[in-house]
Amino acid sequence: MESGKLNNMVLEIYKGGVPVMDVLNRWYDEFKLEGYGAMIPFIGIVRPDNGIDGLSFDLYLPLLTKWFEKWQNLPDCKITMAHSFGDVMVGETSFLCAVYTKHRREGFKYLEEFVEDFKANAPIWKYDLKNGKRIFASDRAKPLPQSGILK
Amino acid sequence: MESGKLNNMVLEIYKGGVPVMDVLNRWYDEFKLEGYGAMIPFIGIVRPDNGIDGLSFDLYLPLLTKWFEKWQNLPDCKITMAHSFGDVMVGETSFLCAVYTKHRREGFKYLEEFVEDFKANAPIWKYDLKNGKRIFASDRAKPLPQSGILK
Amino acid sequence: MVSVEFLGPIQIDKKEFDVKSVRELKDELYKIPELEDWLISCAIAVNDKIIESLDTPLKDGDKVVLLPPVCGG
Amino acid sequence: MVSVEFLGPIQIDKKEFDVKSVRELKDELYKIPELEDWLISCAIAVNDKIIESLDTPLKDGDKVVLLPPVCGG
Repeated sequence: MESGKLNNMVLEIYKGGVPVMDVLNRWYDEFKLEGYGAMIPFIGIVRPDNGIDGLSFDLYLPLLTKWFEKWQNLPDCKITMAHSFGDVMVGETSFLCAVYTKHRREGFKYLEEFVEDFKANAPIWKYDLKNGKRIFASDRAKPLPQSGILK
Repeated sequence: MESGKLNNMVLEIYKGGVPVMDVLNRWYDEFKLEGYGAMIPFIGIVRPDNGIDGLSFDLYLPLLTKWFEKWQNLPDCKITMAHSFGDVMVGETSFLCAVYTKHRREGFKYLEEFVEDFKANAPIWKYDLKNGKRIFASDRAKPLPQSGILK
Repeated sequence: MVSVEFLGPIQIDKKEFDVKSVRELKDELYKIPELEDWLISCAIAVNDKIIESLDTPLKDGDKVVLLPPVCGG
Repeated sequence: MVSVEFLGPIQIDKKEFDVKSVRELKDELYKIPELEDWLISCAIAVNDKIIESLDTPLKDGDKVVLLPPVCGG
């Protein structure tokens, strides 16, 4: 596990599947007495779709860290995140995050905003693992919002 | 732990705090290979507010079970839930649920709908534990939608 | 006789009433001073089904519960 | 020289170019046949900051990365 901790940031990057319960357990113990009434994790599990054996990920840590840092200064919400690189098999988890808020309603809001922003902007690339091959998941990939200047 | 299992229902009732990680671990292991791509738990933690030592709960299981049963026939979402009765100390969890969906978006939607319905309709009563006393949390309680016929 | 249970914070023991409808039960309940503040905010279940009408009939052996304002989670 | 790295699924090794702006770099990149399909959908970062203009100047030692379409989670 490589851990990028910049001003109290909690971003964890794992080679292979995220050890979901270990991480959640640690996060829960760390934050349960800080006055947050709601902890809402999101657990992204690799589905057995299209006959894949798993997924694989590349990520670009310098920009991932910068992207994540933007979510670290909310006045009323804390967010932690873990993501895999390399191979993650069916049934394993490649993406885990959790939002911590005083009340539930802002938690729902921030979780959705965060995950949608993650999907649109995190510099991560996904591949299907199928019959021993690593195939870019081009059908699920979306150009970054700032793309297109090389047209 | 008393477990009410009616047609594949997963509702768990605990005396005292919900053992969050044990329960989540079991749920995750049970559902991770069923094709759900998103598992979104909601963890309701007892906050150290107003100088309380904890909260305490009464619940009426026959109607809680019936209420929960209405959430067990969604075509595209599974929901599991655990709740405490009796005393739950600050930092412990009194309410835990999780939604399981193929894709994230319906997961966000169902989680919020389920938790709001739970808050409005689940037959559960909350008390503050303060200086050894159990005081009904009347400021947070809301009449059930069907109340008022005895006016 | 109809049994009536008072749930949650209502500190009154279970009682029995000889009534034929929720409307008749209502009149009996208003005779209990400690209940006065609770009644307007309670929902009623008959045999574990929440009812919406005072005209709901009651018969011997029915089980009524009074549900004061809730707050789970 | 400016170093250019191709991220994710673009199977091209890091290269160096003698260019003074992203516009000049663009012309060089279009000379690489394997890149053709990627260029229109890539975002560009200079020294780990995503840029939005072709007129962004480049200087010796700058580090450019090309980011093809993403899909995390």
